[in-house]
This record gives sequence, structure tokens and C-alpha cells, in this order.
Amino acid sequence: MSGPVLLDAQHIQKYAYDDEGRPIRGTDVLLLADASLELIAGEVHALVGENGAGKTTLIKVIAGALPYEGGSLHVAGSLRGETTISRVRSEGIAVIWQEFSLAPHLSVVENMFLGRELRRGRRLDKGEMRRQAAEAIATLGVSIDLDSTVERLSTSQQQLVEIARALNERSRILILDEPTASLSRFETERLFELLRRLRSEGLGVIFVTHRLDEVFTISDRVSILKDGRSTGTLVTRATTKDEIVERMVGRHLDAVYQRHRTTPGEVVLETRNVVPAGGGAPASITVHRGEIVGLAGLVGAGRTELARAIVGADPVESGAVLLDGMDVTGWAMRRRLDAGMAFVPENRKDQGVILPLPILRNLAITEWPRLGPGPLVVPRRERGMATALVEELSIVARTVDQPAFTLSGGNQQRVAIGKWLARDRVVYVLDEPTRGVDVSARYALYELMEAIAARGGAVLMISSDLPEIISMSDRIYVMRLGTISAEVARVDATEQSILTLMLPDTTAADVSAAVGA
Amino acid sequence: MRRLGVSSAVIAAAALVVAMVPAAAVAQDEAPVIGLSVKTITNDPFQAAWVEAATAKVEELGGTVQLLVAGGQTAVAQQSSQLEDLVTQQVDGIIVSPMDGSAVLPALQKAADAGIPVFLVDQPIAAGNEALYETLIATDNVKAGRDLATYLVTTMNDPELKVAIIEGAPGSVAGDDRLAGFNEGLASGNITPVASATGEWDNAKALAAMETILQANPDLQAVLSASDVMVDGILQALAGAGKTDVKVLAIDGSTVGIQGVLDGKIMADNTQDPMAMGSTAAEFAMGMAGGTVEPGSLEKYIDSGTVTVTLENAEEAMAKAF
Amino acid sequence: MTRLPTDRPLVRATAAAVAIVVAVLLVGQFVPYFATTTNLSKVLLEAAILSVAAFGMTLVLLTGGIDLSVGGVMSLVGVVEVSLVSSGVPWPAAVVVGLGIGLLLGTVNAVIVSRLKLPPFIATFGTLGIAAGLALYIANVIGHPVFPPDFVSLGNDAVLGIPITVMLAVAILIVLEVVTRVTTWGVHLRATGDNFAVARLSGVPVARVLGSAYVISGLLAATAGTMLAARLGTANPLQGEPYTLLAVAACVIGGVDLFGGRGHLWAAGAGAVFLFAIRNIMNLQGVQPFMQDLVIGLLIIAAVLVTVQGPALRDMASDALQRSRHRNAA
Amino acid sequence: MSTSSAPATGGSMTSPQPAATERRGRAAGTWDRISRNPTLGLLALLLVMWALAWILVPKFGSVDNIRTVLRQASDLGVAAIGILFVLLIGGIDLSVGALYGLSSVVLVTVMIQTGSLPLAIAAALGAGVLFGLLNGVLVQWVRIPAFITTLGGFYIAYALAQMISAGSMLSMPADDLFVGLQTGLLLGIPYLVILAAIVAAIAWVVLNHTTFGRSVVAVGYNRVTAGLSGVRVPRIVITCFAICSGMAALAAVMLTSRVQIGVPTLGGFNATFETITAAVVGGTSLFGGRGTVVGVIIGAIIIRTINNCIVLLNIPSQLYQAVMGLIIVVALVVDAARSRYLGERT
Repeated sequence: MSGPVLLDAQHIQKYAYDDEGRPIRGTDVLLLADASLELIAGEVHALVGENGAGKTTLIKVIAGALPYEGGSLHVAGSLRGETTISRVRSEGIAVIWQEFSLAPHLSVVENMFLGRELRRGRRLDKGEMRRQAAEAIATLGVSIDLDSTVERLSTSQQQLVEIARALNERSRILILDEPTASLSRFETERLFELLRRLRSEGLGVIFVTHRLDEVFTISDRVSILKDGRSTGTLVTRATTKDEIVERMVGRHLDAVYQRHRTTPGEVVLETRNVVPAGGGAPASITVHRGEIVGLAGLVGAGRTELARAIVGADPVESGAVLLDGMDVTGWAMRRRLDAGMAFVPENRKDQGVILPLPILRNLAITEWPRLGPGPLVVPRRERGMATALVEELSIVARTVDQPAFTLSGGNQQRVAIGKWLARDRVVYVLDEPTRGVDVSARYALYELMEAIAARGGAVLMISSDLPEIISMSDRIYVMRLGTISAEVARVDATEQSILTLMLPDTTAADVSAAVGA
Repeated sequence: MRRLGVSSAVIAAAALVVAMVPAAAVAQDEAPVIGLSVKTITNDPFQAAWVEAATAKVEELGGTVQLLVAGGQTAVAQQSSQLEDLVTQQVDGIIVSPMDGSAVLPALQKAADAGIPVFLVDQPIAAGNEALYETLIATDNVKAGRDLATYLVTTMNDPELKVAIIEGAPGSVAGDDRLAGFNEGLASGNITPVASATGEWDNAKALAAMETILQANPDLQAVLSASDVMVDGILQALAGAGKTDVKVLAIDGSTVGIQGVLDGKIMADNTQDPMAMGSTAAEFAMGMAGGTVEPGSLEKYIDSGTVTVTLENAEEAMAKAF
Repeated sequence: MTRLPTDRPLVRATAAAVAIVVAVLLVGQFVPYFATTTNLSKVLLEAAILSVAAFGMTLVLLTGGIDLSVGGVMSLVGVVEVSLVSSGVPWPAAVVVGLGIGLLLGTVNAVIVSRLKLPPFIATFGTLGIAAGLALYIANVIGHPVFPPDFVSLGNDAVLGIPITVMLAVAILIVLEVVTRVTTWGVHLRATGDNFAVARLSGVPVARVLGSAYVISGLLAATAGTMLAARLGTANPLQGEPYTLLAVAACVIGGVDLFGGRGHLWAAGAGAVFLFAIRNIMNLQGVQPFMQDLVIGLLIIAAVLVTVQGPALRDMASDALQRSRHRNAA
Repeated sequence: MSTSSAPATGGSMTSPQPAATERRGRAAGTWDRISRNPTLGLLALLLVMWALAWILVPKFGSVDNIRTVLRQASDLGVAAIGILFVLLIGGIDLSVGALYGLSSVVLVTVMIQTGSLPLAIAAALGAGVLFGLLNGVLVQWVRIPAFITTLGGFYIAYALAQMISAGSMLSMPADDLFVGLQTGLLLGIPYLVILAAIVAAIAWVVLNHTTFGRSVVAVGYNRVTAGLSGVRVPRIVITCFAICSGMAALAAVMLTSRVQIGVPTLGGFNATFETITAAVVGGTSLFGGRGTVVGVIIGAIIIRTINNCIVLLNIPSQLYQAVMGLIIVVALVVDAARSRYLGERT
């Protein structure tokens, strides 16, 4: 693997920046202290590091979204100074950000050519754009309605549109920021296939991820960032998870989490043939006290819909939700929460925390009604409660007054969960609680769930991470195409069996085989 | 979705309106229909008064009235639009108090083309367009202002007189004319107002303006108000500042003004007898509709006269007050 | 709901046209004099003036902004033009100057909003005050002169039964529709209003696009102001003021999304026609002015209900149904 | 609990920390903190304005004049506090100006009918609150954008005022209490100003020290998260609109007490925009979440100070609007420059 060097970032320095991306006046805070990354044509280069390690910042610098203050950045051999995003795109660099850069009400075609529309003279060349778009989509081996507005596409479809755009722009460098975070195993596989092909066509791919196993599946080399500094670039074949993890966090962690088991109590949450708003097949599940129940399935299998129906975020079309034997189906969400439900949605930044609000408020929001005489909120009690939680969850923050957006992803997630811990809740519904969370934070969250179960709480955890769901759950429900395809006891659960149950083309035979009945 | 949306919106709303409109006011019956067009009858007793008088007279003479109100200071375009609507309905006569003496010209031209006689009340139209109307029944607002100011100057007879002016809304013809009149009258006594601010035909605004003026001029002796509709606010301000000795003079001749004179709160109120304007205009309009009055036979300008009402003549003025 | 890129303008236009014809005929049954050519052409003439202002407003709304200065610009332009004419300047020259002023104020808005990144609602309200105030001041200096007849006739006369102003408005509409459809600028306009950050990241010159909308809005407002001046034959310093909200109302009734990214110029035009048709009907029926306000108010809300909120309403209905069903069940 | 059950985690978390913390931290000196506090910035702006006026504007600097300015700012301030609630949840209310007229005529009509001032005031406030509830329901449940709902609402309220008053001014039956409201002084401070201050104080407590107030801000920043955290979003939104209109009604009562007559056209669109301007000049964001009671009050005082100076300086009335507009733009630019300078995220 010795293609030409497409990109060479050496000792990049980047200070804390303002709206314009300029260093905040008088700041001495380095987001990137000494970050280096070299990308060769025809390689997939993994970039790993804990949240807040500076991965995204580095990518933004490479993408030209941010200027850099120190070090050097050579693209195709020439040093890059001041630049603009559009210029960078013409350099053949395409970035697929975590939150997609598509305009919801524009069509697929318009989005694919946004900012670099094809023209014939002064006029848009709609025919040609359509043709190229269709072609690019086709090469991905999928079918997407080119005229559909993007808001109507699924997450993975939107991602594919972005990749198609990159291909169409003949990009030489493709940067993906945690592309698999919101993809199902199935879709991830398809994505990797694609990346392998692009690699063979001589593209350079930078692949940011939290999932180490993915590093080994897809990457040729892996660069590790820690607190804004490069802690090495390794040839993937020649290294191990442990080595990488060590360079990320500077200490050793067991690859798989071992949880101490507890014996479940009586049923506390039950759904009877619930059909969530928007349809799907009736789903019936039960969760016991002291039990962690996993809900596996591909994205779009209906897991989130079921979860939202359980907590009352959306109405159900039919069926009943029972909490402690009470039928709460007709209850508004607030009433269910008061009755002891807790919900941590999958989209942390948009639904889990309120970014501009202080940690204090984010943690206390569920407790305000109980923090003072009548309608009042006694600041002292609110602060005390929040401070205690920050302690308990070891949330990393200077003060409880700093806005949530100043926290790393993992810490934000702890806040999102923490607001439900001031009081013991009966049922915790967690949707992808560890997505985009770094290793150590992930473990802390596991311990949280255990602690909840240990004191008799019930946890329903949605996760696309099979090792995680298997190691954490007492029982696993697998969803496929909007139905509960199977219930698997932990003892029978293997990545293979669960995966089989998840995949759309599984037959009844496979199921019985997988469940081992 | 939106496509259907627009259409259905159009139809739905159209139906809604049709449903809510009163049984066609302008049925094609024999009784002559006189169209009335006025800026506003809201919060403006003067306009309300002549409209009322005209309506009464028309109905007394067996006609029906089609009243269209533009609805406020800024509705200049709306008034000419409404005049055209009256022409469209082929009314037998139009009595109008133009908000803008020039802006109505195209509309009045259409009326003339349609052979509909037009009678102007209170406000003139731009000079040189006498062909467009039968007669103008009005008082000269400049004169009204001048008379009032002159009365003040002569009675007070103090070369150092401290006078403030509360103007009408900027941009309104009547307001500008009365202001001009005030200044002319004061100039006749070599007096320049110590302050001049707009009350925008609005008591609250007049109040605020007056309060502030009193701050700058604690020794103020008199206030000239462009209209009775701002007098309440002005008096409140004076009372609030304990300056009840300040002389207040206003134009209109509304009950507010005249009663103020009787109560001694107002020194003088220049009345223009809008009711006379309204009924006279109505009489001519009905006459011409009935053929008893020859088109073109009327004086182009009929001055309905202004009276400066003081304690002496307040009693009889009260009878005519509106 | 709508798919902007691929909508079939003809289908939509015809649909709206049909709807309007139906409405006219329907109303004509109940309202005497409404369905007469003179009356309809008068309605169109008034709508034409508003629609030109509304086109500018639409472009701004597409970017997710709003331009409250429209009315002030209309007043000021008229006053400036009439003052120039009264001081001996030939009217075409005066008009050019007027349009220049519109362009200037539009640019001011553009700079404040796109460069200084201030909220358009309050920023354009500021320029509204400035324009309206200057109009009053100038008018107070020059009095109330009138325009020469040939200019006035342009604002009122019709050729082959179609008012000249209407032709002008339609011409402007066609140009804008074509330009927004065939140029990158059209896409960029919607992209900017749809998702500013994304548009920026995609290399759309957002600042310039944003600014362009306000500049054009200013120019169109000036055009509308000139048309209004020509119709009235003079320039009252207040005559433009109602048009800010009327323009917003026209857009809203035309289903333009106040949050940006979605909307159609022709629909705003239709909204304008609709608005003045209703007014005209109410005038013909002698509806009291405050009743007229009431109806306009209800209409604005109703229009949004049908055009924008239709689907949302259906969702709600079903939601409510679900909940009630469960309550009964429980 | 997690720490107790797993000290390992506690330890593990700390290692990357110092760096992390320091990275996100920012040296915040006292001056920095002061200059960074928008409310203090506003206060400074106001004082500078007053100082300048004191020097440049004849007769501005008298206690009595300041008192006048404050009295004139009192009703605007109350209305602005009301609209603050709506702006905080990311809404807007254009109907405020029309509610002035509506409440004014309702007040006087009921007064004439019943002769009872408390009843009349209750009716006026009730009318406002009712109207606000209507706005809120349309916005929250029927999902009509607030801008539209309240634009339509303006016309409707305006029309209702005309209908009730038959389009004419209604003279207020003499009532010592009501007259006293506008003339009365306590320790040299006008009752109206005291009333406004009390309202402000209550609003401040509600916004800063109650579940409701905290929820309002939460909803303003992110209603989805707030909802999923158990905040009753619909209730909050509707209440905010009700408060806004209720406050507008109270402002109308205050203003009516000053003119002592019921005016259907009291307020109007200018009042609406004046109110919004006061809020925005007071540092309120039109995008929700950001805004303070104190700031809004200062905004109102600033506006009235400008009005006051315009009259004191005998500036031609035609130029009022122009000056106002200019000041708004300047104020915005200054604020923008300030936050740019401080590198605040907007």
C-alpha cells in the first residue's frame, strides 16, 4: 500500500474558536495541540479517539470548515492556507458529517448538486444533473427517488445521497464522521462494501469511528487522537484492540463488559399487541423488575417507534401499554413519567439535552415540580440535587452552570440519563444510550444500568451494538420489519443468532434454529 | 397538496364571504342611492357628524345611502378604490371627503365619465379640477386655525405669550392646514410657538406630547390643539402637572370641545358645523338625482362658515355641537 | 407537502386559475356589479400593484426572512418621484431615481441582515421607520403636487381591456418565475431558507443570496410604489404603509412558508388578487370597515389552515381519535 | 450510585479530564463577566443615553422629567414584559397593539354598565387573557404559525373594539380611584410606575424561580427535549400567549387611566411594534430562550427616553418615525458588534 500521498496534516494546532472559526480573543485553549494525519491513495484510514479528543475538529480543519493556527496541511502536495469550503470541495475532498448536510425540502438531485450546480450557459442543466444523479445512486446499488424531498428519506438513504454526491464530484478524499453511528449492522455492511470498492478505485478514505471492531473490519491504518494530540498511527493488521484503546485512554480496559447478574422480580412493564402510530405489527413484550431487556433490530425495524409508544411520546394505533398492571395507554406522556417511567431518546443533541441550558437546568428539568413549595423552585435545592448527580455520574464539568453544549458527547449523554436518576423510576426506556459515546463513558453507562436493575428498576435498552446488547441484557427481543421476530434468553444469544433474527430475509427455519427451540 | 390548498382556500373563503355579506345593500330599486366616502368615522366625531347628518337627510328625502369608510390615516389608496366601487355600482350621487385632494382625482374622473355628480365635503381637491365636482361645501381649515390663533393672540395681548401646538397626524391635509393656520395667526402677533409636536389625532399620544412639552416649558400659557379629539389627553396632562391655568384652544366644535368651553376648561373652540355640511351636500345630491337641481348650477365653493365659540356663544353652539 | 424542484407550474397555475374563475362566477351570482369587466379589471389593477410588492416579499420569505420596510419604501419612492416631477424633471427620469432609492434601501436591509446578521424582522422594521419618516418629511416640504397625465394614464388605462399595470406585473412574474427556476440562484435562495448551515457548508454563497433577496425586494417595492403613485396620480406620504402587511397577507394566503424554503411567486400573486377581490366584494356589499378587518383577519388564518396546515390538521384529528378511543377503552 | 458500585469508573474518568476541562474552560475575569452580562450592558447604555441627554437636551435633566419618562414607560414596559413570555418560547404576538383598544373599550363599557371599577378592570383583563388563550390554542393545537395567528388576531381584536364602541370614543365615568391611578404619587413615584415595578418583580420571580418560568425557557430553547423530559409544552405555550395578552390588557388599563376615556383605536400596529422593539432593544432574542425582565424594562425606558428627547428638541414631527427607525438599527448594530467582540455564539 504505497500510493501517492493525498493529504498530509502535520502538527496541526487549533485554538478554541468563535462563530467565524477564528480563535476567541485571548484564549489559550487548544482544541488541537499537535494533531497529525497522513492519507495515502487507496487506503481506508481510521481515526479514533474519545469524545472531545479533537477528531471532529481535525476533520473540520481538513475540510476547510475551520482555519488552523499551527502546523502544516498539504493537500496533493501543495500547502493549504486560507480557503473556503467550496474551494476544498473542488480540491476533491468530500466530508460526510454526522449530522447530514442536506436541505430537507430540496430534492435529492438539488441536494446532490447544491453549491456546484451544472449549467448550460447561464441556465441550470437539469437534464444532465438528473442523469448524473441517477448514475451515482445506481453505482451505490440502491434505488432512491431522485425527486423526493430529502426529509422523506431514511437516515441511511440520506447518507447514501451524500456519498453519491461525493462520488459524483469525483472526490479523491472521502471523509466519514462516524458514518455507522446511525446505521444498522446490515446497512453498515453495505457501506463497508462500498468503501472497499472506492479504496480499490484509488480513493483515500478517512473513517472516524467509536467502534473498534469496525476499525479492524475496514481500515488499513488507524490514527489515534487523545486530548488534541496524535498518539500514533498504526498499521491495523499489526495492532490489537487493547493497543488502540490504551493509546486512546492511556489505560487498559477489558474488551467486553462483564456484568453481575441479578434475579428479576415481577412484571412491571407490559405491552399488549401495541401498534405504534404509523403502523407496524402488534408488539407484545414484558419487562420485569431488576431486569435489563434488550431490544435489537435494524434501524427502521420499529424499535424507536415502540419505545416512544411505551412512554407516550406518540399515540398508539391499537393495543395497550401496562405499567405495574395499570393500563396507561390513554395517559399523556407527563402522566406516565410521573407514574415512574423514564425515557432517554436516541438523538441526544436534539432530544436528550437542551444544549444552551446549564447542566444544572438540564438535570433538574424533571424534578422542578418537586423542588420547592408550590410552583416555586428553590435554587439551593435544585443546585444541591444537580451537584450530587454530577458527582454520582462523574460528569466532567467545571461548574454545573456551564451550558450543556460545552460538554463532550459522553458527558451530555450522562446528563440526558442523569435527569431521570434524581428519583428512582420504575421503568427506564433507553434508546441507543451509548451511541457516539467513548469507551470509558460507555462503561460508566453500563454500570448505571446495572445499578438501576440492582435496586429493582427495569431497563428496556435499544441498541444496534450486538456485543453490547448481548453482554448487557437478561433477555433480548429482536424486531424485524416492525414486528417482534423473537425473544431470546441471554444464554442462547450470540451475535450470529441475533443478527439472523434481525435480517429481513430470515426464514422461520432460521428463527427456530437461532432461538434453539 | 399546496396546489389543491390554494384553490380550495379561494373557493372556501369566497363562499364564506358570500355567506356573510348582508342582503345586497344596493338593490336596483327606484329609490336613488347616494354613495358616501369618508376616511373614518371611528374616533373622529367630526367625520362621523357630517356622515350622520347626510345619511339622515338622504333617508328623509326617500333615498338610500351606500357608506364606504376607508378606515384610517393611511388608507389613501383604499379610498380611491372605494370611490371606484361606488362608480361601479352606478350610484346616483357621491358625497366624499377626500383624504388626499390629489389621490382621488383619477377616481373622480371615472365618476365624471360615468356621469355621476360628486359633492365634496370638508376637504377640497387639487385646484384646476373644478370640472370633476358639482360643489365643495367646506370650511377653510387654514382660516379656522388662523382665526383661533388670532383670537388667542388678541385676547391675551401678550407679546411674550408662551404657546404650544399639538398637531394632527403628520401627512394629513386637514392637520397640516390647521397647523399652517395656527402659525399664521400667531405670526400676526409676532409670536412663535415654544413647542410644536404631533398628537396624531390620538388622546394617548397627545397626552404624552403635552406632558413632555410641559417639562420643557413649565411657564406655558396656552395650547392650540388641531382637533377636539386630542383635547381630553391635553387636559389630562395639564391636570396631571397641576397647570390648570393654561389656556386650551381647539378646532372642531364637537360636544367635547363645546362642553369644555362651558365648563371653562377650554378657552375657545373653533366650530365648523359638519352637520350643516353633511345635510346640505345630501340635499343637493338628492335634488340632482331627482332632477330638481340642475347639474352645474351650484356654486363651486360653499363656505359653511366657522365660528369661534367662547363662553358668550357656547350655549347656542352646544345645540349644533356633535 | 410540495416538491419545489419538480412541481409542474402549469398544472398548479391552471388549477389556481380554474379555482379563481369558479370563485368569480360563484360570487357574481350573489354580488351585483362584481362580475363586470370594468370591476374585475379594477380588482386586477389593484392586485397587480400589491402582487409586485408581494413577489419581493416572497423571495425574502423563501430565505426565511421578512421585509417589513416594503410599505415605507413604496411611500418614499412615490413622494420622491412626485417631488422631482414637480420640480421639472421628466417623469421617466424621476422613476429611475425612485427605483434607485428602492435599490438603495434594499441594499441597506441586505447589509444589515446578511452581513451584520441581525434579525430581519426588527432590522427591516427599523428601515421601515426611516423610509416612512423621510416620506413624511419630504411631502411636508413639497406639499401635494400631481403627476403629468400621461404618467397617470399608465397607472390607470387598459389596453385591450387589460390594465397596463397588470401587464407589467405579469411580465415581472414571468421573469422572476423563469429566473428562479432555471438559475442556480433560485435553488440557492430556497436552500438558504431551508437550511442555512447546510447551504453554507455546500458552498452556497449564503450572504450574497440572502442579500440579493432584500435588494430585489427593495427594487420591487419601489416598482410597486411607482405603480401606486401612477394609479393615484400623486404621492401621499402614507399611501404605501398598508402594503407591508397586505404583502405578507398575500404571501400567506398564497401558501408561502414563513419559515423559509417553500413557496411560489405565482401563488403570492394569486393571494394578492384574492385579497383585493374580497375587499371589492365587501365594498360592493357596503360591509362596514371593521367587519372588513374581521374578515381579512379570519381569511389569513383560514388560508393558512387550508394551504399549510391541512396535513397537520389531519394528523391531529387522527391523534385525537386515537386518544379518545383509548379513553373509552380504558 | 455508579461511583459507589464502580470506583474504577470514577478513576477512569478523571484521567483525560484536566485537559478536557481546561480546554472547555475560559478565563473569566470580573470585567469580562460584567461586560459579558447583557443586562448590565443595557443599563450602561441607558445611563450613557441619560447622561448625554442631560448635557445636550435642555430641560431633560429634571427629576420631574425623568418621572414623566418613567410614567410614560410604565404601560409600554408592562406590555413588553408580556410579549417577553411569548418571545421566550420562540413565538411572536402581533395582536398586542389591537388589544390596547379592545381592553380599553371593554373597561369603559363595563364601567358605564355596572359602575364598578374592579369589575370593569377584571373584564378588561379577562378579555385580554381570553384572547390570548385563543391565540395560544390556534398556535399550539391547530399549529398555525404564531405570526399568522396573531396577525389575523390583530384585525379581529381591532374589529371587536370598533363593534363594542360603535366606533366612537367612550368617556370614562369619573372614579376617584381610577383618576388617582394616573395622578397619584408614592414617595414621589407615580402609582403607574410602582404598578409596573410590581408587575416586573412578579414576572421576574415567575421566570427565574418557578417551575413554569424554567419550563418556558426550556421550551424556548428546545421544545422536543422539554416535552420528552415531562414539561407540558402545550400548557406552557398557551399560558405564555395568555400572559402576553393579559399584560397587554393591563397596559391598556394603565393607558386608559391616563387619558380617562375608552379609545377603540388605542395602540394599533405601532404599539405592537413598539412593544416588540422594547423587548428586542432589551436584549430579547426573537428565536426563543434568551431574554430578561430587567432588560425588557430598560428597553421600554430607552424608547420612551428617545420619544421624550424628540419632543424636547422640537424635532419636526414628520421625522419621529425616521429617528425611531434609525435608533433601532443603531441599537441592533451596537449589540451585534458587542456580541461579536465578546465572541458570543449567536
